[in-house]
Amino acid sequence: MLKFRTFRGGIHPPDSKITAGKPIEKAKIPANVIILLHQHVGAPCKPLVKEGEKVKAGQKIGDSDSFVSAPVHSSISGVVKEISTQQSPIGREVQGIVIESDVRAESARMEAIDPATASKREILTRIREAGIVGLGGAAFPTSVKLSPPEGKEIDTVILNGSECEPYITADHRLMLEQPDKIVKGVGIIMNVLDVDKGFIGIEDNKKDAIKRMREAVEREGDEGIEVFSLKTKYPQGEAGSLIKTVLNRETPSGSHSYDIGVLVQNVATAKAIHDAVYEGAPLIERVVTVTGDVKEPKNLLTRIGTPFYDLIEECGGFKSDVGKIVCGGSMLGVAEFGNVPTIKSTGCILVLDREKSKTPEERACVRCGMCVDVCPTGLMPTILEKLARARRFEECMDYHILDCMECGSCAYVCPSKIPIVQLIRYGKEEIKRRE
Amino acid sequence: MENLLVIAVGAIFVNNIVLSRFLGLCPFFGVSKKTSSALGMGSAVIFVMTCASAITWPIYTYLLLPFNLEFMRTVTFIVVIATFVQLIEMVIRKYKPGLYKALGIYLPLITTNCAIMGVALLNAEEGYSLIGSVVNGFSAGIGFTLALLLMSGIRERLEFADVPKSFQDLPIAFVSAALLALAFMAFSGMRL
Amino acid sequence: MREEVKRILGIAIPLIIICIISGAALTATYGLTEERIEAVEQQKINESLSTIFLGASFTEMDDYYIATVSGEEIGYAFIAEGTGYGGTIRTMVGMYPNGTISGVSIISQSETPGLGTRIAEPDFTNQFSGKRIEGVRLRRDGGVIDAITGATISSRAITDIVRERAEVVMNETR
Amino acid sequence: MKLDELTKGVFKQNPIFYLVLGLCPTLAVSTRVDNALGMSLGVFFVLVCSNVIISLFKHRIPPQVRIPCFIVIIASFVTIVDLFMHGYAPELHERLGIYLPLIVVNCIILGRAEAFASKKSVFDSFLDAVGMSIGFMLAIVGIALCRETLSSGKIAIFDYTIVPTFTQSPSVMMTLPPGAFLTIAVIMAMIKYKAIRKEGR
Amino acid sequence: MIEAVIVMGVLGIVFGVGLAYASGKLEVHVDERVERITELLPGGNCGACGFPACRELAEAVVKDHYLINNCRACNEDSWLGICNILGIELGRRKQEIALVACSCDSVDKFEYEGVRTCAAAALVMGGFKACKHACLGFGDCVHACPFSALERRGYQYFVDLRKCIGCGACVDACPRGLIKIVDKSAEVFVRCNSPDKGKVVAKICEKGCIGCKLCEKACEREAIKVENNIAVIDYGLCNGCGACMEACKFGTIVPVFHAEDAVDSTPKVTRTEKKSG
Amino acid sequence: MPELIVSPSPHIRSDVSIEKIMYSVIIALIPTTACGIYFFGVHVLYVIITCILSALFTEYVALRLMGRKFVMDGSAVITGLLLALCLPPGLPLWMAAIGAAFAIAFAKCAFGGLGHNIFNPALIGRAFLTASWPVAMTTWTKPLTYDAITTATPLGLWKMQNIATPYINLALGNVSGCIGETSALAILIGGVFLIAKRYIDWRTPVSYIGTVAVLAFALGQDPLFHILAGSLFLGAFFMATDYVTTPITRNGRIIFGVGAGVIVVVIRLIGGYPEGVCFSILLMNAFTPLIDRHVRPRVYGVKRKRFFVSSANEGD
Ligand SMILES: Cc1cc2nc3c(=O)[nH]c(=O)nc-3n(C[C@H](O)[C@H](O)[C@H](O)COP(=O)(O)O)c2cc1C
Ligand SMILES: Cc1cc2nc3c(=O)[nH]c(=O)nc-3n(C[C@H](O)[C@H](O)[C@H](O)COP(=O)(O)O)c2cc1C
Ligand SMILES: Cc1cc2nc3c(=O)[nH]c(=O)nc-3n(C[C@H](O)[C@H](O)[C@H](O)COP(=O)(O)O)c2cc1C
Ligand SMILES: Cc1cc2nc3c(=O)[nH]c(=O)nc-3n(C[C@H](O)[C@H](O)[C@H](O)CO)c2cc1C
Ligand code: SF4
Ligand code: SF4
Ligand code: SF4
Ligand code: SF4
Ligand code: FES
Repeated sequence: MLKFRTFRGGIHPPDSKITAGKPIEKAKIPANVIILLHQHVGAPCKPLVKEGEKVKAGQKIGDSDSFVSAPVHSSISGVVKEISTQQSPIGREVQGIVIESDVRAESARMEAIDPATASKREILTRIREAGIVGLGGAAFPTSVKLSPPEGKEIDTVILNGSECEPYITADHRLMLEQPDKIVKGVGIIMNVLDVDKGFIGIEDNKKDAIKRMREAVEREGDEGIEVFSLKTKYPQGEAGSLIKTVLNRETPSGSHSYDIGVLVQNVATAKAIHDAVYEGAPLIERVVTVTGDVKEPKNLLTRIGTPFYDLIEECGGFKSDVGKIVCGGSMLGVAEFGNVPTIKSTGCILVLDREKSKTPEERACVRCGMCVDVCPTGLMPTILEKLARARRFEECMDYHILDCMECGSCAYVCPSKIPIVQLIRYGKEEIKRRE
Repeated sequence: MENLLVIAVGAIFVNNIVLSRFLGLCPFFGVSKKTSSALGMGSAVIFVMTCASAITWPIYTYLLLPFNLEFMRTVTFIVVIATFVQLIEMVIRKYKPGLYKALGIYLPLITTNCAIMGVALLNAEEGYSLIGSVVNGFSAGIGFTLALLLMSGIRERLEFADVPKSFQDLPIAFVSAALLALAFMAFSGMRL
Repeated sequence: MREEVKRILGIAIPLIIICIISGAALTATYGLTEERIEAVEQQKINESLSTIFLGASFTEMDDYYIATVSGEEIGYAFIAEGTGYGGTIRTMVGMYPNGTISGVSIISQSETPGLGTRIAEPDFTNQFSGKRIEGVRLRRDGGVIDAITGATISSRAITDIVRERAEVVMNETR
Repeated sequence: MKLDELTKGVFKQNPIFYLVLGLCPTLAVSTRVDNALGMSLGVFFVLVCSNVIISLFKHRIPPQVRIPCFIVIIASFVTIVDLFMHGYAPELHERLGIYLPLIVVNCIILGRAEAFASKKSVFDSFLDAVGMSIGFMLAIVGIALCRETLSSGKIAIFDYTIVPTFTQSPSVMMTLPPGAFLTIAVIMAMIKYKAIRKEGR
Repeated sequence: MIEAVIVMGVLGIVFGVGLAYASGKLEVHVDERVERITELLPGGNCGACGFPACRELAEAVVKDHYLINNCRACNEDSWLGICNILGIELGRRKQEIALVACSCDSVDKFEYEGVRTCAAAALVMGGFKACKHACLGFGDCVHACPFSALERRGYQYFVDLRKCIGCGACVDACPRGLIKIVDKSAEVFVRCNSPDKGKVVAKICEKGCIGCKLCEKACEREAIKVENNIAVIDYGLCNGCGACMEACKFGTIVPVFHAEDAVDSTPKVTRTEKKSG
Repeated sequence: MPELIVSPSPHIRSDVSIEKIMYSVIIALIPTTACGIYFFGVHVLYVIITCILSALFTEYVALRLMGRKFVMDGSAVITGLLLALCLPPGLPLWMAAIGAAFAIAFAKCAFGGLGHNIFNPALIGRAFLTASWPVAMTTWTKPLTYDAITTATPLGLWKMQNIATPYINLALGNVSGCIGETSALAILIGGVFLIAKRYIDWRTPVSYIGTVAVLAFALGQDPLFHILAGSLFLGAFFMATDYVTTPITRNGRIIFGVGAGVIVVVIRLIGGYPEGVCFSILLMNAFTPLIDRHVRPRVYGVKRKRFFVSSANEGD
């Protein structure tokens, strides 16, 4: 019964998950890594090391005093070559620490702690010290997310394993290969929050993962955790849609999911929490799906800070004339123009050839209403697009432009190929700038 | 006793004052750029038309007809309407500034709106009773407002349209009116 | 108080004067044209009357005319009006005392030019002459009048107007 | 200078195409050229007389009763036209119907009274009125010419045929409201097109 | 005759007295100055004064005279006219113009595809120009100008100084903040806006300001200063001698053409050209 | 390092394009067109070709006058074809050509071309022809006779002479009427094809046809006859679903369908014409901007279910 519940709208792009059957491989240690000091939402870190200093893998090299922030760690052992301005994959210029590998695999770990005996404070501190941020894309510091503001009671935790984006399989592989760690991670989250209801939502195009996760939950024997099979539909993985599907609750416009007592975390985040607590391992590596028009698409366990081209090289290089390198999936990803390093939230590197990269010619809107039909938020994208183009921002507000999650469904379906999302984003920026 | 429903439907649709009687065209094109102002103008017209029908009827019936002064109806009607509108404008302006902002600013435009005068003359011509006249005036006002609202909706949408330069603004408004009138031919020949 | 009255009069008097002048001027004009207008109106009626009963003279009754030829009553003429396709149609109808239509002529109408206006053409109106009032219906409604193609509504309107009014006059003159 | 007062109404500030005033009679009676001419003559008479009278008395009329006074003056002239036309041109009078008394609210006339005659000298007002009426006449006759041509299948002014019947089945629509709107739209667009072309050069 | 006159007379009395009475009772004061000021205002409704339309400014001005300073668009005559209406005296008003501070010479760092407006392009990876301050060239400013004073020539954007009234609408439209409002007396202008280090600028742009301070040294009146890696002219001190222009090796400093035929002469930015006076 | 393309997300687009939709509609119209040619003979083919060519030519000229590029996206073909399908079979070719030219020039290009028009161009073309040459537009030929024997349409028979036509003839199309309106079955095939492809929303035809049926039934008429007779099917599946001229929201489309249905029944019962589909859609086209403005989907996380929303900055 619950299985058929879903959210409004949504689309079914071809899922292109060509790497779904490829086990996670450990990537080579790169010659250089660039650890950006600002990989998350919140305050940037200040470097804790100097140029020329030797660092170990896992050593904390950047931190901030701010509450909303997370430290960064060196992901390899080596020497700090320079601290300079770097291009980040999400399009900003930030400070970054370039570390040259010394091939010795010296690593620094923290002590493991037993969640059964440790206090919540301890665990939260550990999560922060391990530099864990949301790995589902938003990169919000997890320790902050796990400390809901005064007066907000969380009653349900939802683990987001939907991975609704085409191409990406990092979470899928993780759920297949390390389900126990994920389930243990959820356990920690639920403990910290004093919650006894947890869901793990997985789209039903990943039947094998659903099975594995169910088995793992059974092994763990936690009554409160339920694996929830979701209808395959983009953007099922978006927190609001997920909550709507699983709990039939809606996050009121302009507020956060904790306002309705729900916490959503990505499965990889849960696994990282497990590693930090049970093994004392800081967040210095993650699974990245390198896919698209590379010779040999792979799921790679990579060190954070590895330059994109190193990873593409490891997958055999470009298959044909490259057009776009996208950090993230085909729907939400950011197209890159240079050789940027991965950051904590980089789950996918998508290479598209020139032909696929061409933006189709834009036509006049024919008012087909397809964008309105698919918008999971219930907006009228075509109107927003036109208003934003005409710089009528006040009316944009009236049409709830700020509620747009930029999922891209509207731009995907538009037969006139109007760059709706870009225009909406422009409208939102302009409104924010004016405020 | 006339069938009031027939009068009403006839005045709103079949003989729509703007689209088939050709009255009140100046404000129809002048005040149809925004739906909000169309609504304001429309309400003002409904109000004035109803009142004008109510006021001109006794003057015609008890003043002009008995003294055989029908030929004076143009003068008397227009004087009555003009002063009435002016008085109303003053009253609203003084006592209901909010209403004035929404409605009153359209009142001066109404004096020169031939729809009002036209309805008064039509009432006299058709020989409606007092109630018939009032219903006719009110419905004609509704018909005017309907046409105005449709037009304003169209023109608001046209703000996004890529209208060729030489058709921008008024020419395209006239084309829209033409097509709207074509659509309103649906009601012609309707037997009520 | 005095001031106020003075102010009011100052404003009102010009309007009053203009009104009075206007009233006077208009009456004068009306006096000038009155006769002519009446003559014109009468002329219209006479014209249509005379097309119906050639050479007859008419006496006006309440709402119809009695046509007489050399003192002998030969029929009745009356105005019948009603709504057609585009507005009011006014017709002058002539009827013999036995209930046969002698002729129909259109005084005014506002039908669609080229379409409904063809009801005013003799081809159509001549059909009425010599028909009994019961038969004054469109053929498709069971009568003997052929409708104008593409103008059924106007055709039907005029037949209905004529018949209904004729029936009333018939009763009155009995 | 004075000439300007006269010509501006004809071209630069044409009441119909530029000021977009007085549309109702324009559209309603422009089905035939002779109707249009009749209407414009009526407008000419009323506009000239009332403009002159109003500018004569402009200083005597207190602002509070300005509009009623203007309107009584205008309405009187309209009634005079109405009565004379009824007596001497009964057919035209019938065809113009309700639009003849409606000259009184014709936006051009009160508009001119308000905007011009109540401020300027008698002579200027006279010129303005003449110019405006000629502009009105040109516009309405032009529109009527288009409509009558297309709806009768020949070009004829009164009974003088200029171009003989070129089609047996002319467009009925041109006599109907849509045809009227469309004619104005096309003429306006052509004027604008010309203006744009000129500017572009 | 009598009836008509009586009827009209009665109507006249009723309405005349009614209106007259009402006009006393119900009088609402309207300020005709508003109308007159509105007529004098430029009527561009450009919004630079902070009011949505010229009329609104006129209404505000009647209440607060000094708001007239807000209108950048009115010329000397109407300015004086408005002061007359208000019965106030204001000194000579400051006149300003807009100039575009970028020679748009930077190379592209990637091929941009998407909405072709500057504001939208600026949001995609910081703009497709290697210089992150460079003009994006889609002409948002051109569309924003209510007076059609901006135009594109080649890849560059120029202000037609005969049309520009310094309203600032374009300043708001440019996502790069490239358009500067300067005093109308300006004779020379630094056509670059990049605060990046000289090394960075030199690599990506041939006409950018590298902050070498040659101009600073050349200026006798100390009117030009390099601050934050970019030369800034103080037009209060500048007399338009052009020494800085001569000194700059990159042609970053350009003359400002006010001449009547400005359309054709503005863009010719050669180092030897100099304006007399 | 290769020079890369950077564009904002999403980086994939669905393969549905304007051309694809338009050509699908043309394909969906093939059964109806074939029926028309079969029933009324080869003159019909000339009418169709004339309309399409005239539409394309007018669009080309108009776009060139406007200084724009002519794109062969198929929309003008649809306009021409649909106009032809709702013309009487015996219409002179020159009238058909003028109708198509008028439709494209005034109902489409004057508004800025594809996507900007308010009224359905094909129906404006028809309404224009009806208003201009009412006689020619109400002269119907008998099916399968292939010469100009004139008769009345089923609705005309019903309205003027109270004669009902058998359902089976109405479904198959063996009756007189416009070229493409007679066979309900052929239209249904095309319509269902478009619904299945998700190119049109089922709500419009269902609410439109449903309203006519319910209202006819409520007023004591034969609902099945009213559904099958006339151009209701053609209008409901192909014209009331035209994207450009109908509401963009689903609720809006239902309102559109219901409104048009009511108008059809009113015109058929008391109006001056036997058929009201064309005018009903045109009238609702006029209401579409208002519907779009006030009928909006409920926004996720916005509590109040505001069916009618008024703009925040109204009233000034
Ligand atoms: C359109 C859209 C699609 C998303 N899809 C996914 C997804 O497939 N998987 C996922 O884990 N998070 C997805 N997210 C992010 C979630 O909304 C949410 O931020 C995340 O699951 C929170 O977990 P984290 O803090 O551990 O990253 C998506 C977000 C958006 C806006
Ligand atoms: C523009 C237009 C004008 C019309 N004018 C008239 C008219 O004046 N009189 C009339 O009877 N029918 C008129 N009709 C036609 C009717 O609406 C209707 O189609 C006709 O009466 C059907 O009758 P039939 O069976 O004779 O064709 C007109 C139609 C149109 C489109
Ligand atoms: C003629 C017709 C009528 C339909 N009626 C309904 C209906 O009443 N309710 C419904 O849920 N689906 C109905 N459907 C199924 C819809 O085509 C579609 O599958 C359904 O609306 C789901 O649409 P969505 O997933 O795009 O929201 C109907 C389909 C057709 C062809
Ligand atoms: C489903 C669908 C229905 C259409 N129906 C019509 C129609 O009824 N009339 C028409 O002129 N064009 C129609 N078109 C074509 C196109 O939308 C039309 O030319 C635009 O209105 C022109 O802007 C249709 C297109 C589609 C996709
Ligand atoms: S990008 Fe925004 S408007 Fe478009 S479908 Fe997603 S939420 Fe709706
Ligand atoms: S999907 Fe594209 S064409 Fe369709 S309504 Fe939305 S913006 Fe317009
Ligand atoms: S160039 Fe800028 S400042 Fe000058 S007039 Fe145009 S918008 Fe205003
Ligand atoms: S708005 Fe700015 S970036 Fe855009 S063209 Fe003008 S100066 Fe260049
Ligand atoms: S003439 Fe202007 S409203 Fe009629």
